[in-house]
Amino acid sequence: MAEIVSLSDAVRELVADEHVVALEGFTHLIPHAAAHELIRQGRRDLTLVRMTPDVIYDQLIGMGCARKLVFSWGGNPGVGSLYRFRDAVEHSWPVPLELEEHSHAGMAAAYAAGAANLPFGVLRGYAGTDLVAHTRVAFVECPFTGEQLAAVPAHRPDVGIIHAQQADRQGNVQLWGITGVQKEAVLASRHSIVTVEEIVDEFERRPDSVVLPSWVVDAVACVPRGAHPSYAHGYYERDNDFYVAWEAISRDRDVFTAWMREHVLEGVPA
Amino acid sequence: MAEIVSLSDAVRELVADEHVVALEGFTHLIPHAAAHELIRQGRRDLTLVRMTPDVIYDQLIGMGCARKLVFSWGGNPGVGSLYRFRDAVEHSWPVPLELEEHSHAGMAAAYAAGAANLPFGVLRGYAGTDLVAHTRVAFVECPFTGEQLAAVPAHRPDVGIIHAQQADRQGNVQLWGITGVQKEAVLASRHSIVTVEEIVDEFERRPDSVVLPSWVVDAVACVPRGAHPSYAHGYYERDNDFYVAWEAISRDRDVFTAWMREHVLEGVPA
Amino acid sequence: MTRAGAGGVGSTEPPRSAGAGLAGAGTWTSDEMMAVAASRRLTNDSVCFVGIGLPSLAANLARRTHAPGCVLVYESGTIGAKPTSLPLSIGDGELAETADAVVSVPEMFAYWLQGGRIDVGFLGAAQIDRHGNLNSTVIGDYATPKVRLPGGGGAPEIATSVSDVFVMLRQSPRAFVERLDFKTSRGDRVRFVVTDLGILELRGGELELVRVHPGVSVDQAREATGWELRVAPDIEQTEPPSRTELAALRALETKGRE
Amino acid sequence: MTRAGAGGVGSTEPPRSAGAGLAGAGTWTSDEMMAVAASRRLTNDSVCFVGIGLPSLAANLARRTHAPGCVLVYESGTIGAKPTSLPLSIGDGELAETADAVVSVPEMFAYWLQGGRIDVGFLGAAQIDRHGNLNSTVIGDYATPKVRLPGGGGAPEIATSVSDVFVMLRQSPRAFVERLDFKTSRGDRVRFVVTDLGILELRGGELELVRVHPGVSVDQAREATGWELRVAPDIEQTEPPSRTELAALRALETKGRE
Repeated sequence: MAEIVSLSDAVRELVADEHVVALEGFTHLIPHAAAHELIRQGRRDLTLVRMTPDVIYDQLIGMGCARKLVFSWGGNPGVGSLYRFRDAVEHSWPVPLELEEHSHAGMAAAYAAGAANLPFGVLRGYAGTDLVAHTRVAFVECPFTGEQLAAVPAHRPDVGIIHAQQADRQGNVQLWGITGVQKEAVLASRHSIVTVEEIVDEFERRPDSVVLPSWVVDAVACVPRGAHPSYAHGYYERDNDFYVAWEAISRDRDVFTAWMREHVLEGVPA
Repeated sequence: MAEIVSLSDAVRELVADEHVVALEGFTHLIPHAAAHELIRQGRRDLTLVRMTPDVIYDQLIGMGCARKLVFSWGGNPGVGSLYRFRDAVEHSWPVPLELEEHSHAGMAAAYAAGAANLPFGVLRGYAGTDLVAHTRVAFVECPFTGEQLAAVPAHRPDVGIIHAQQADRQGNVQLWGITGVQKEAVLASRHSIVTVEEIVDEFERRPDSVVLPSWVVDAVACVPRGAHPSYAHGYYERDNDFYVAWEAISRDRDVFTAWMREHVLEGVPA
Repeated sequence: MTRAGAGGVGSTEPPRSAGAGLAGAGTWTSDEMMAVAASRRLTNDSVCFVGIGLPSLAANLARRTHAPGCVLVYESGTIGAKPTSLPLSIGDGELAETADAVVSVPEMFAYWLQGGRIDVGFLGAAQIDRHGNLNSTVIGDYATPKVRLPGGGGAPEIATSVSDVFVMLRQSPRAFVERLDFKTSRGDRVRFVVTDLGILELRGGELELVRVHPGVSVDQAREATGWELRVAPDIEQTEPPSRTELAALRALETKGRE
Repeated sequence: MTRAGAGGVGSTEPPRSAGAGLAGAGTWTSDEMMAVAASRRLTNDSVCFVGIGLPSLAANLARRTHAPGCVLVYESGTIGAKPTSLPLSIGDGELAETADAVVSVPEMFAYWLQGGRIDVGFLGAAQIDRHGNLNSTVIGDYATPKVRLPGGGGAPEIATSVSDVFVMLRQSPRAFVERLDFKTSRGDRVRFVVTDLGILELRGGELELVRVHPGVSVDQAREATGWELRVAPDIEQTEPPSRTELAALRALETKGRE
């Protein structure tokens, strides 16, 4: 059963150095507040898993939290580069960053396999690309047709972290709008933390919503605007100006460091 | 794009003798009216696929439409045996019935693989059971862990047939309540027929509903009460008395034949 | 749909001796004793994969008595169903209406059952052997069966994916056999078997009689078993159904029949 | 997120010569010419996998002009989205609100993309070779890159799952290269490449210049290509954007910027 706790307690209790951590949210409901808490608590040597390591992972990587990144697309969507990600890969700053790079389809299959407690996911992919030589992928033969298909190792993070619109007082969680890979990220992980916009007495169920029952979640923390600068469908819009502004902040090590100090390290913990 | 047609036209155009046909609906929205149309049009040598070949397949089998059954549980739920199914297996009446028998998990994985255009589905199952010797299952090795997992050949029916609550005038389909394996059955099939309770101008979207866009459906036919004696959530309840009464009808070849003549063959086509 | 009820206890077997087997206790039926005995093994934390018939009765009884937090998952896709009456099938509308969420059947089997999220799974069968292996597929030869049974349904993977398998099955030499005609599911995770005569537990890989229900003798249980039945040295009598249990049970049954 | 716009044309490349490349035509930008040229290839029956930036502009333009039935699918899971303004990201709320249905990302890639249900997929890149293979991963060596690009995202499987790949990419010797630094996706299903200079089609396994945009010479296109560019014998000039196309395009762009 999920406990309703503070975000700092949840992170303190569940996330340790060297953990494999997946913070998911596909362009929507990105758990920025939780990432900031990881930074404030100074986690190190994390393996960070995420399909789209955008601004949220640029911050974690730039602050030296990560040893390895497992991902499929690392850019500032609609804007351009992630300079902290690039600096880590191109110049090992602040620390070297090992990459395990997949396609979106491969990442999605790996999460689905993890959620299904299978050791690998199968897809028709990767073949004929240079990714094959640089990532964890293997080919398996269909025992019925002989076709070769790609196999990716299942994602089984130590901790899965997502942001949702609502939890109820029992710790059941509901998210809606674009629900991405969040259900799989939680179900594939050994432990999970869900930050939510609000805690309500009872859900109004929505079309195409995802409900995660309390008994598959470890910790729920109420963090209004916890997805900012991304958006929470029905609560607030994407802060597009921030994404554009991030370009200049991220480009320079010192500007980045100063910005993080002011806005995250010395920010008020949730 | 789905065409909105009569059920008899849909069946005439899309279902041929010797086809592999899946009629799905897991205890709910079972496409009985469509099965009756298959019987009236005298289809023969079908390979019938269905997780739970309950009363609907008892009728098809007893009327000699099927050459083979691919299934995982063949009973009259909450009541007892399917006597026509048993008679076909035990005494080849009216024709012999070949079986390809799976577990529910295997059938579900086979449909999901079909929907995903993969040649096989993977699950941790079958091992240590006598099913292995009597069905189409193989074992594949995880290239990362060495674990042996079961592989089932994907279901790729010629025609998938389901019943849903609603279509709109463009042929988009919505079903809700227990949605079972219907999305997969339609997406795994080369062609699909959907019977619906009603055609509406615009959907009201429901929580946990499934929408099949018009461009993945071939034919939509409006057949109110098309799931009877099963139920259509929000429209009518399960006719439990019918399931109980079926026991006596199904038990005897002559009683069955007479019942089918009166209620199906001479029934009014939809 | 292979749990006791549909695949085994409830329906494919005719009701043998409801009440009569209790030798005059007379105030409850053997079905009720079985449901009560099974329900007691569920805890407030249990997440149960439930079939129709006795398992559903047992799990719903637990929710109404000592284990209100017990989570019911039906293989039709309903997670956290809270039916007010006994469902007629595992796909009843009320299960969907009262559930926390309804998921597709492929998701149910992949993410929830195989995902290892279910504590308890109930199974029934036509035959059981001393190791807890079950047959719900055929009596006789597979290709030329004497009786074609419904088949495994969810059983093969329930038996290997949940932590604890609870079997509910009326005890008779025809059902408790030396050798299965077909192995539909493995017995490794069977924790106990509730019968109309008592309770067996899997100890050291073999089923052992650990309880007899009120009014039942150990010899009766031995005679109803097709192999030489091990009897626990510390065998006890099952606590009879309490007034509370019977009242809750009958309220459920009555509502289900209405 | 790897389509032109995010991974290639729109953002990681600085806007090079919007309008200026048109040598005085001056009434539309080269981005607009690209969007118009791509939109014309979409039909009323097309089901398109759409990325942000120019592909989204092209697909939405088609829906507002000659192909109102064109179905937009975004990899974020929105099927049949009908945005009124240009989305800021592939996951904008309006896509979900106007979609026929929203599915999970794993379902999108398994059932819809790999399922073979998508006709047209747009891709961008940093580099393309004469066979239509694309690089959106690195410039330089993979382990010690000169420039680390965002990576493949959806591209590797889009390139092999849709019927027709439409590439949108500004033409320059830096982008149109003899040899890719990294092959992110295969070119087999590339149908054509829309650039700021013209249109190339894959014919007999090699890209061939089949159109030049108004005001562009074949030599300009040759000079902007890092290999010896094949030119179709029947090369024509692209029809300039019509008044209707430009009006629809600008209405979209304006709304997107509001």
